Amino acid sequence: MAIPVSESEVANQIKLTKDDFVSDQMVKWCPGCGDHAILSSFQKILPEAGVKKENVVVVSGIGCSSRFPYYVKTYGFHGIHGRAAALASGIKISNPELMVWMITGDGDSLAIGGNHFIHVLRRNLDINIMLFNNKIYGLTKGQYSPTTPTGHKTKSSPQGTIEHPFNVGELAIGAQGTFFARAVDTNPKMMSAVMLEAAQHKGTSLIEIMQNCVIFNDKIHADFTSRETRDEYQIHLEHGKPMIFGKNNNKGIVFNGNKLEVVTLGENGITEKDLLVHDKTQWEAGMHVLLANMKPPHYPRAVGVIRAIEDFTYEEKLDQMIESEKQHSKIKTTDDLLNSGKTWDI
Amino acid sequence: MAIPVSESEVANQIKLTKDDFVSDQMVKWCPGCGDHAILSSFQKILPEAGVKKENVVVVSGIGCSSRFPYYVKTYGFHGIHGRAAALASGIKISNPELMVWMITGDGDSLAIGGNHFIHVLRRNLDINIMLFNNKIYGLTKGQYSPTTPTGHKTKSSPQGTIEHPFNVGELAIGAQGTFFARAVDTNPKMMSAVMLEAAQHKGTSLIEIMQNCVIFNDKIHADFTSRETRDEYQIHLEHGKPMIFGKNNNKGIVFNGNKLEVVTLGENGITEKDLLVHDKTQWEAGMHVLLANMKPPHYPRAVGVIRAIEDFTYEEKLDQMIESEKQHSKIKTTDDLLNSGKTWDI
Amino acid sequence: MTSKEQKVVELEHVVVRFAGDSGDGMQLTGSLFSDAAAIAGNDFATFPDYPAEIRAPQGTVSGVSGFQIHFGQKEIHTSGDLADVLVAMNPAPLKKNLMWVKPSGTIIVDTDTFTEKALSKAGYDSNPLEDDSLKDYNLIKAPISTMTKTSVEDLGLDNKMILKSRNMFALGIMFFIFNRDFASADEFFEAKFKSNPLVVESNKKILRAGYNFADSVEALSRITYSVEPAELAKGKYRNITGNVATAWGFIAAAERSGRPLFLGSYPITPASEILQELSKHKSLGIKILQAEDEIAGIVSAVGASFAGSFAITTTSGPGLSLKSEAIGLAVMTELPIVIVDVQRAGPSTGMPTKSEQSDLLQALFGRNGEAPCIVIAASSSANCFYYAYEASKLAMEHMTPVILLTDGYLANGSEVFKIPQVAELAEINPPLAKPNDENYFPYRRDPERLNRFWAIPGTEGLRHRIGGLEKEDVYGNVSHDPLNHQLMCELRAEKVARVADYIKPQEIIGDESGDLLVVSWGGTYGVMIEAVQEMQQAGKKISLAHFHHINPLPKNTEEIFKRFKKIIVPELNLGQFVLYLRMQYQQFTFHQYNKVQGLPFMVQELVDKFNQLLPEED
Amino acid sequence: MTSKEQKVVELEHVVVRFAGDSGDGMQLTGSLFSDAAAIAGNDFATFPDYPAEIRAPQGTVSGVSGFQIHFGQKEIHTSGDLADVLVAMNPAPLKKNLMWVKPSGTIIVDTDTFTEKALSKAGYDSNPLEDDSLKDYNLIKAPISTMTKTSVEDLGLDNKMILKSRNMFALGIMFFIFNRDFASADEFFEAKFKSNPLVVESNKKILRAGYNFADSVEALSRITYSVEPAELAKGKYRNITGNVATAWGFIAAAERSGRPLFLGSYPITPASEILQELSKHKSLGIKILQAEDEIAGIVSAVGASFAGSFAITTTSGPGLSLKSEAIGLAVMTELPIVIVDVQRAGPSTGMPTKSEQSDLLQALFGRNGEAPCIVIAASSSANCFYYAYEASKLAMEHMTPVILLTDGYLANGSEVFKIPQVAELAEINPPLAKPNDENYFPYRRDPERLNRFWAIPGTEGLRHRIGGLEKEDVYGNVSHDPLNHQLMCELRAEKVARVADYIKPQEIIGDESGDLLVVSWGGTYGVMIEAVQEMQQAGKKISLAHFHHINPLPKNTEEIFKRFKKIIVPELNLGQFVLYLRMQYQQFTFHQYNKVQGLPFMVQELVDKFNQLLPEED
Ligand SMILES: Cc1ncc(C[n+]2csc(CCOP(=O)(O)OP(=O)(O)O)c2C)c(N)n1
Ligand SMILES: Cc1ncc(C[n+]2csc(CCOP(=O)(O)OP(=O)(O)O)c2C)c(N)n1
Ligand code: SF4
Ligand code: SF4
Ligand SMILES: [Mg+2]
Ligand SMILES: [Mg+2]
Repeated sequence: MAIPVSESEVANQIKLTKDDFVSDQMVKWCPGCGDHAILSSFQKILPEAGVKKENVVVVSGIGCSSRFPYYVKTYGFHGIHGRAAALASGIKISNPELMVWMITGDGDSLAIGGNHFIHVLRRNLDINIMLFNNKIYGLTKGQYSPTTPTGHKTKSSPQGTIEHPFNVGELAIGAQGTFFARAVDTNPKMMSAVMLEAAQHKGTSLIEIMQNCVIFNDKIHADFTSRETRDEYQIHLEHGKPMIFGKNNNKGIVFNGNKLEVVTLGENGITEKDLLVHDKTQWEAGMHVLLANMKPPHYPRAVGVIRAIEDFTYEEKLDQMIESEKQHSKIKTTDDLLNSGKTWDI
Repeated sequence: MAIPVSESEVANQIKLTKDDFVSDQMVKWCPGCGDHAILSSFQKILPEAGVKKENVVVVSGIGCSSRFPYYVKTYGFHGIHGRAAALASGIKISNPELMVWMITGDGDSLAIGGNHFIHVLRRNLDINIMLFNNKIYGLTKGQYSPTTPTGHKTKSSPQGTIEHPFNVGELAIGAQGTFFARAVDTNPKMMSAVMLEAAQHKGTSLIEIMQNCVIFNDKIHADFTSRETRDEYQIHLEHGKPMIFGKNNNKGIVFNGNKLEVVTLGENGITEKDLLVHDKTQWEAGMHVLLANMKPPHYPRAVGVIRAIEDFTYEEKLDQMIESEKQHSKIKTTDDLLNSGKTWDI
Repeated sequence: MTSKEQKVVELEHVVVRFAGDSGDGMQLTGSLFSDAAAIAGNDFATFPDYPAEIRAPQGTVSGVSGFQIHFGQKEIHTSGDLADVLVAMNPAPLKKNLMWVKPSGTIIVDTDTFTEKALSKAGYDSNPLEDDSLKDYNLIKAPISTMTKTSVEDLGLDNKMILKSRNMFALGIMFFIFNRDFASADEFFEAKFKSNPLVVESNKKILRAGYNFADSVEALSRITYSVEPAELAKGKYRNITGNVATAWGFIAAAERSGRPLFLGSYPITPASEILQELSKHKSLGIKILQAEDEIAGIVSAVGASFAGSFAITTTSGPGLSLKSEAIGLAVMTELPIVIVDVQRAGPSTGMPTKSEQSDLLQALFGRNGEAPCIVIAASSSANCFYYAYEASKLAMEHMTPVILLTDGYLANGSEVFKIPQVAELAEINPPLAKPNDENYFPYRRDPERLNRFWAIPGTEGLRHRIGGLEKEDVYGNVSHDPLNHQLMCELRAEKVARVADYIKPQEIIGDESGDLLVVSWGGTYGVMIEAVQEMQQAGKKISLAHFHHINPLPKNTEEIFKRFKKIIVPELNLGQFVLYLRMQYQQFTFHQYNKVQGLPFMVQELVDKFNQLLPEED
Repeated sequence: MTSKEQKVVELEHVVVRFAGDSGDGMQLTGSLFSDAAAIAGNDFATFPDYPAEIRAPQGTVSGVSGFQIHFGQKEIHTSGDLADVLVAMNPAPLKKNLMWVKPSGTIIVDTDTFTEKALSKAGYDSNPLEDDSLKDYNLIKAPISTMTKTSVEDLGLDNKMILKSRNMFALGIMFFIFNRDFASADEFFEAKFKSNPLVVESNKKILRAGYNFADSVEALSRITYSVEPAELAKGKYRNITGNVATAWGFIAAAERSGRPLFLGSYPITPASEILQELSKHKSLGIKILQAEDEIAGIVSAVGASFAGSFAITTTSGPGLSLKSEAIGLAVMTELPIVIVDVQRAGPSTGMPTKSEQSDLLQALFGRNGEAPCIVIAASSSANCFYYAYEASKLAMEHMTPVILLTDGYLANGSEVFKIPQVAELAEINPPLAKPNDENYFPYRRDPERLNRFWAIPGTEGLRHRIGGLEKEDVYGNVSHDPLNHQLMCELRAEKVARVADYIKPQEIIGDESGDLLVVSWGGTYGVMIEAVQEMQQAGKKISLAHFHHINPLPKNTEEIFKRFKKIIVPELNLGQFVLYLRMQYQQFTFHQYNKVQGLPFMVQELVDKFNQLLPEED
């Protein structure tokens, strides 16, 4: 989302602070819920997003995560379950000047909202989506979601689920997504960085935020986010940099012609040069899918911006088409239209 | 779909012919519509599918394509628009003995039905899906669909569409699809082969059939199906075989470490050994996505079975769970249930 | 134009039906005939009768495509009941349409097509041209195919192409019978085949050949008919279908309100043309999202409305079902949107190409919770323009969703439309909140209309948040307070009820009191008025109250009902408006007359039914 | 059990409310108190009052969690209006619940929690224990936290853990006041903390400490209360919530009908527990698809029904909206499914945790086309079992969708339930088609009920095709024939209307005639009967007709209405059943009384309202 603002406006923006984006509503998430940290990171980056405060719109569906708009002092719309993407699309198309953020959950966007989710990505509207993936339906108190791991026991799967979960990144890229990033609710710095990059991206930006639901799915991401695991099981992908990770920064990712592999620098003669260098701009999606799908125990999980490619957006094409029609069509007003074609007088 | 039938039943089956699957309803597609050939291929393979005729169910949504069930003499259900996958899921879960075929269109399954489509693939129910992709809404007389190429003019896009189309295979694989094949309505032999393989696959089999709508989108697939183009722009992928194509069988596909490339055998020292060998069973989806996405003018389009991997199905896990609960739970009847837990007498 | 002396009979109004295979070009023939009627100054209405299938097998009854036109020197309200003249290009159209021809009406057939094979495909056991089955009709046997070929032999065109113009030969016959001028058809040929003068010539020749043929046939040449110009108000006119009129009404409303038009829609028969029509006019700044489904269609409209567009969504019955939940969201967020339901025959997929009035109760009540909506209905193809405009005005000025009901008949039918000037349409003043207004609160209301104010993202000083949870009065924060909930439910209901103060009183056609009041709504207006006027002319004390405003009902409704001895409510459903009236006005006895056949009422059946309720004559 | 001589007062029925922070374990406390009531042979009903948020900030009014129990020696129909005793664990619960305490009722508070910080968080300006604001109540100030700690000092547990058992201290106080036995609570501790004997001991000790404390407090120890066993029929009993009862009703119906149970559902408050309950009982062969959305939920059920399962789908208002289109498909394909709508406060997302009766009109009319459905409503938590069963029977025997309405009160509330024997429930005989039946046609009907027959895929000789397009009578092929469409619309309507021949006549509670008839439906039964019986005892000529069958209405409805001078229809909505009655029975005047506050009616407000309609006493 790159919305040009005049210099004086930019100057104005600089004066904005987090407080300008804190609403007067009491935050009602459970104590310890990951949502709090996400909200705080978001409120912090807004002053830096290069946009007037009245030009920000925050939209959501229904879920714990979807209460988010109430807490951000911008224009906000708390929609109905699953329909945030459609709501956001209508807003963005109506007024492309607005910077639209869509807040959603794994239930809201991958269960009931799955169709709108894949279509907004395909249309590449310039909307920034933050999908809080806690792998559970929080608001309805703990049923499994489309991202819940197979076999997991929840309120609605007392004997464990029997479904294959979606990989959010893979689904999004399969739906023609141009931007996919992953962040963790416990790392505010990286969240902020990723949010800002999403804001800058022209087209639909999807951030999967691995969010902890302390009440109904506590520690579901612990295999790569806990103090014990995070160093060994998180890799921060940075564009143009080799894929290195590990407590001692001595592990790396290579591609063996068929699949990805974790290697140790120094072992078997492996050096940094053998490692994959991250290219978030590659059009062909294959590598991004492989990277997005990595997970413990065989791989680290990738965080950061995994994919960011340039492509036209729906609203810009539409506006261009309208402009060109305005120039070329003889019909400039409703009266022209009413009187166009075959008419006769009496 | 491998449904075991006893030997005497198999013997019975052998006696079935296409005519056993032709219903008494007049076929009402436009003359020249690709649907006719698909119907005929389907009616021909059913006697070979290894299943009793009363165990076949054909389900659809709404669209020209979705009228299909009326013409096949089996149990059939012509549903509502977009919901074929949900209908099929209910049928298959209820009775896994049934061989369920779902017939759908690019509108039915990728527009309104997109959510059910990605979820049935994710759940890997043993359903065989034939998606007739004519890149248009036929029944409603010619509006663009989610597979219509960008810029294409249709009734609802008089100035050309401004959307990025889905790649069916990529979307399906992104949604955890275990089987993806492509066939062309003008090649009955290959259609039949692919249908039979889909029938055998355990899990959701998706066949994208490139179907011509003579009325509203004629020749939309001509870039790789016409007499002039088909040899140079179709590659039939066969498991375990090198990827060779072309009128003179002298072209091939290689992977250059980054993306696929078309090469000519004999040029630059390229021999058959350099070519990719098709492995439909590879778990990691990257290569299958690349193959499914190939298209003219830079590549040929792949037809045949592109992906076919083994994984558990929803209905088999559910039945196992029920069996195990039946064995372990003390609650065997409703009376047991009513009297379970805390009760008292008066 | 007439080539020799002959009798010209003046007719008040005539119904003509053209019928052929899907490929026979009947829609074009009909429309050229309409153009000629327009030039002749007639009033008219038309209705196309497409087959349910895109291209059903040629030569079969299910593949027949028809076009009916009703034109006259009197005011025309419907496309007509039974046809005075049927043109049947093959056996199947004859088979299918015979029941729609008036007793002793004229039937023109292409005898060349009555081959044994064609007859059997059409389901005939014996040739109707040869057995006695058509003896009561004025049957004109014309070897149309042969003569078409002969007429352009000299041009050296290929046979297949020539035969495609058979319809122009038939049109020529009709031009002769009704004394029509070639000019408008010639103009069409010249424009359409600009690049191919030979085809222009061939069409002109064939048209004239038909004309001359008719002149030479005894049964035709002795009498022709004239239908004089209708007494229409001075002005500029055009022909318009209901769907186009609907689309244009919204365009006008957007212009008048100063709000950009947004459409979120998913195609569905018979509503798709509204989407298609609007998508042609991007030069007027219209923004469209052809959505992935009906839900995205309406929800994107709600989003667009929040963002300050005048937003609409268009659909038919099954789509309205899917939009139910989101209509509730618009009710709760009190945002203006218009939902168009072009009704078709249900339930479920039903008979999608047939028309019906059976979505009324769904429009009124099909939402969870207490979710009142304004519901209005258009009553003619042309007035779809005005009711689309009215729906837009009510939605924006009262800040609430409006459901506009039309139907397949109105949508596909066409009528003569007097072109209005946009500046003369009623003003539309959306209640926009002012930048930095310190008194702005999301749910503060106008004391009269009870609408809240529209604060559009991007406006300085009005940042606020809304949504589907219950709102605190004035402030709009989420509230679970019991008394607040009751208050808000009542306010939303009252806001809609007060719309009654802003709409025209119910009109009554005929005397203000009498023996029988016909109460109807929506697309049946034309046939109601024809039936009622016929009976009024016969001296019956019958009047018509045809409703456009359904929720709320006009304030004088009860007053009107009181003044009649009996009330009958005819509807193309099993009785929905009548149920609604019963709940509103328990004091009256409402008779009902219902038809659910995917067919319109016929004037005669209404007259018969109404007569049963009138006092016996003595 | 009492430790010294004291006065024991006998009470007919008592309402107790436990209230604390979300984390205070009030639901558990309440349920242990219920168990004790059960053991004591009382009838009772309970209602949990969860906060709208999962864990709203501790100490705030919006985070308060409550549990109310109404128990007695008379028949208990509701969880009670105002509480005789309130237990408030902190200031916020006191603040929130004071309005629900009877004038001069007893309030027990943990004084240790009334710190300045806690008071201000709860929104108190001054300490209510110290100012005079509670002077009209019987206020018991108990330092519960301190005493809880003291009571188990010797066990060496950590403080935080001990404080989690404060609720058991409070329970002990209540056990003393109502002379309850420790046995059921002890049993619970032993089962629950099997692996941790120390915790068992600590809980037991704390419970007894509370008991002993009460015994030592002057204000309490002089009088305790006894609520004698209710006169319940002999039998085995259990406590059951409405959602569990609903789930079990379907399980019973599946067993009795011989059709396997299939549920396709998407979670939604307050319906999710039905899904959760059914998913526990796979040992009974239940198949479940937790679907991706409500549409997939119902459509998979339609598919399962086609495949021969007894298929259901469960939801709340917004979900019912989404299911509208697919209900139409079930109507057209004439397949049995049951749709459960556990109503909550709308419109839109509304107040999801609050209850209401505002989906009735949607259930009746919320579908495109003429799409009649059977609609029935349960009226108590326990009878959800029987109405789920009845819905199943009607769906399967009449081959048509049935909508079952319950609501948040019934769903979450619990009641004493007399356990039936499945073999004694009415038979369910689904009309299965026989293999190779040559007379089978998909739309051939039973001449009495008009149901078609259920031919299940896999059955030899019955291959057939159905769908959402209009069906040809008998043969079931797609048909666009006008008269066939009318016939089929009428047959579908008639089939539903004839259900009236198969349901029980409407019951009337009280005299068969009188001054005032109260007409109610659904979840308000308990409070209606309490109000009406109270007035009957006061000699008023008032009776109650509480409806469970809504479409069709019982055949004797009109007959009953005739016999009363006035009729009033109280509902928790703006008046939906009353509109429906007006359309059905225009001859009667229906008064209405409506409340939409997300709260139940109170007995007293009903009595007051009803009295207004009764003749003045002289
Ligand atoms: C139409 C509709 N269906 C179902 C619901 C119930 N519902 C509300 S939120 C939710 C799931 C929330 O899950 P998620 O999106 O992952 O959000 P979380 O609470 O986990 O942040 C469900 C099923 C609803 N409100 N509306
Ligand atoms: C709820 C609903 N929305 C819309 C429609 C209208 N409709 C019927 S088929 C169709 C699209 C068909 O396209 P596709 O699935 O590609 O099938 P095709 O006709 O091309 O074979 C649409 C929009 C409908 N019948 N029901
Ligand atoms: S339930 Fe889970 S997701 Fe919801 S607010 Fe609580 S911790 Fe967060
Ligand atoms: S409209 Fe197109 S897809 Fe439909 S039947 Fe005709 S040719 Fe086939
Ligand atoms: Mg979640
Ligand atoms: Mg298509």
